[in-house]
Amino acid sequence: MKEGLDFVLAVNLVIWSGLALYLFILDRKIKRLEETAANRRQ
Amino acid sequence: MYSLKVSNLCKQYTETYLFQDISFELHPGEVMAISGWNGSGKSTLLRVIAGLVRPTTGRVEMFFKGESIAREFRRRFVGMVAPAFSLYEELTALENLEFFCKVRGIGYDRESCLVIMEQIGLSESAGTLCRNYSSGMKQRLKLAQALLHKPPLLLLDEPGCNLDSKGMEVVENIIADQRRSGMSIIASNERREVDYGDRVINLSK
Amino acid sequence: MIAKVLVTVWMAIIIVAAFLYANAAVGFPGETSRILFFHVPQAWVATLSFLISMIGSCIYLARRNLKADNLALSAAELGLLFCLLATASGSIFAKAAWGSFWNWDPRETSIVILLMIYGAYFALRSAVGDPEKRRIFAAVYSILAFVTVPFLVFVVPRITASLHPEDTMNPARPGMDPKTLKVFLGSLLAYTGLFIWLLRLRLRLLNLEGMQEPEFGARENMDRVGEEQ
Amino acid sequence: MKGGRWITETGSSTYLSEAVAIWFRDLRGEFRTRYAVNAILMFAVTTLIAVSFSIGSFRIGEGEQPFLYAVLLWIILVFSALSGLSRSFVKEEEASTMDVLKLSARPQAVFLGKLFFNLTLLAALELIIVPSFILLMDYKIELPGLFVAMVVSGGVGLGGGTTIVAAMIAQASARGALFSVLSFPLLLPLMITAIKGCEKAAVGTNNSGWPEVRIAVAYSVVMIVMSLFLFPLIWEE
Repeated sequence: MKEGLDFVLAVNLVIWSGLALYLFILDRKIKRLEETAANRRQ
Repeated sequence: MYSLKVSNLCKQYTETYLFQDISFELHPGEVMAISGWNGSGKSTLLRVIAGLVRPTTGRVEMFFKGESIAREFRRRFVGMVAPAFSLYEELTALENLEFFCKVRGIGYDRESCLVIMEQIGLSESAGTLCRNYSSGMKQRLKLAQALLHKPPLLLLDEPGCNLDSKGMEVVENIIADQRRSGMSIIASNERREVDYGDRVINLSK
Repeated sequence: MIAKVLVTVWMAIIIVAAFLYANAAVGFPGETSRILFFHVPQAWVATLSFLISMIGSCIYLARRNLKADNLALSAAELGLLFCLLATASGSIFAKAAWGSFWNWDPRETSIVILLMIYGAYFALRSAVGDPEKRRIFAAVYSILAFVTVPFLVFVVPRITASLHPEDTMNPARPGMDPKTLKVFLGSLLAYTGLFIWLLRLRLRLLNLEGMQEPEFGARENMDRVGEEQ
Repeated sequence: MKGGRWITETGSSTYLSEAVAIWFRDLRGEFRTRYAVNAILMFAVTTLIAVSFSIGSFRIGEGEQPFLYAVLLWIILVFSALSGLSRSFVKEEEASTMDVLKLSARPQAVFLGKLFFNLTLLAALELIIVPSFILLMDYKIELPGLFVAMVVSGGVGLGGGTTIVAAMIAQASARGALFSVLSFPLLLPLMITAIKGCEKAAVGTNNSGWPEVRIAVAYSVVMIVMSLFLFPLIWEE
């Protein structure tokens, strides 16, 4: 394995896990909003 | 033979209803008046009936011998005058009428156009550019444009605006003529124009 | 939920495999060929969203269904995002492999045109005040833009020869390393999964916005007389 | 007339005759106000003078002339067209004559009428700009037939691709800038083809069948047919 490649790999993984975490949080937030909207309708 | 059927018309802008649940039927010989305060939706209602604005809900149907008229032919069914309309300023009055005859597909006939010009009292200035017309003359020409194809349904939005007393007589004659065989709807706040109607819809709540 | 976790894990596996499992292709400076696993799927998603946006537009025009317009809009937004990502990653590779960030290679030209179309699409949406007209115009424009794409395919490659690697990097042709091919296909899958995830998030958000403005919803009994299509 | 079946009868009136009525009305109005012609021609002439003045016919080497001159010519043509082709629709909106037109004309007839008018404007533009460009820049053309066919088919494509966009932007805000922004991506394939075709005409490359002209014609046909389908959607309501 060439030098430096593991560094790029680590950076990529960190970016992806950050992004995925953000998406999961966003998902939760939207779900909560949807619930309040559904409650308001009833 | 002709009829107009409006059912459950609603128009909504953002949160507020402009008008709600308007339903009526109209038959030849009938004149209907629509009154209401400024902003109550008189003009919009006429535009919806003419097919210029899509209603939020509800439908507008036009019938000829019991058959619904396709959208393509509505342009022959409806003649409309409104303050927001304009005719082509860089054409003369007669050229304007010629254009609308041709574009409506009813064939241009100079004689009958001159007869209409006579009827609205503009025969001396038929060759003048519309740019040089006064606002009252423009209003008369708009009336002529709406009558060109002898529409079964005449929609008049404030027909008397900018008109002098002679012009009001012209409007009166037009409505009387239309009553003989066609339908008309007048939207106005002028006592005198509203009184032309056999029925009145009041849009102000 | 399971699908989302799967996408997360799968993407991580692909990232690791892209650097550790696959071999660097011959004929490229250093390890630059590994861009394949990220750049090409990004471009693929950009194209896919263009297609989805056009389909959403067609459905909207036929049915006047608000959800279809939401689909067209959110696909266009994601398309723009992935277009920018693909342009950026491609540019970095171009600098390393061909010596300059931008070369007006045919695919670079096409992606610029795609970017311009997306830009125009959003400019149009923001310029039309009436919400219903906005949706109709945007849908019409999106269809018109889509119609011009085949002409681009015809026309653009003729101007300049492509710098893009064809044989060793095109999975449709023989000559691709089997390991590379596996990771590449996996990456396409991962990116498509990510795209669907993002798309659904955006759609749900647009739905929520629509609930606050009830006039967007009630359109079932429109006047349809004489609108034979 | 009243009382007959005339309402649902087409009679002798066709889309074409109605479109021609709209075309002639626009021409008549244009002759009296020079609303669009001024914008387009002044833009084109100014650009042509600027190009000719700053480049002249000697700056560009003999070998590069065919390609670079084709590029310059089409940049002048496309951007002049973009400066004025939206006028016919914008004017209807500005003078608030659009509603009456919507009430009295069929949408396809309106589209065709406006298309004919735009094509007339483009013909005038090309008739003035192309010969002056050739004279000013000393543009040597080996295959005049191909060159003329390319200019004509390119012009038709310009009109076919932009007329429906003009109808859209007339009903939007920020009209002037928006027209170019929306039209340019749609016109790019046509422009690239036209440049290539004119370059070949200047060099004298023997290419049987004129593929560039064919592409431009196909482009025009596709855009016009699509517009005829889509135009009623943006015109009504």
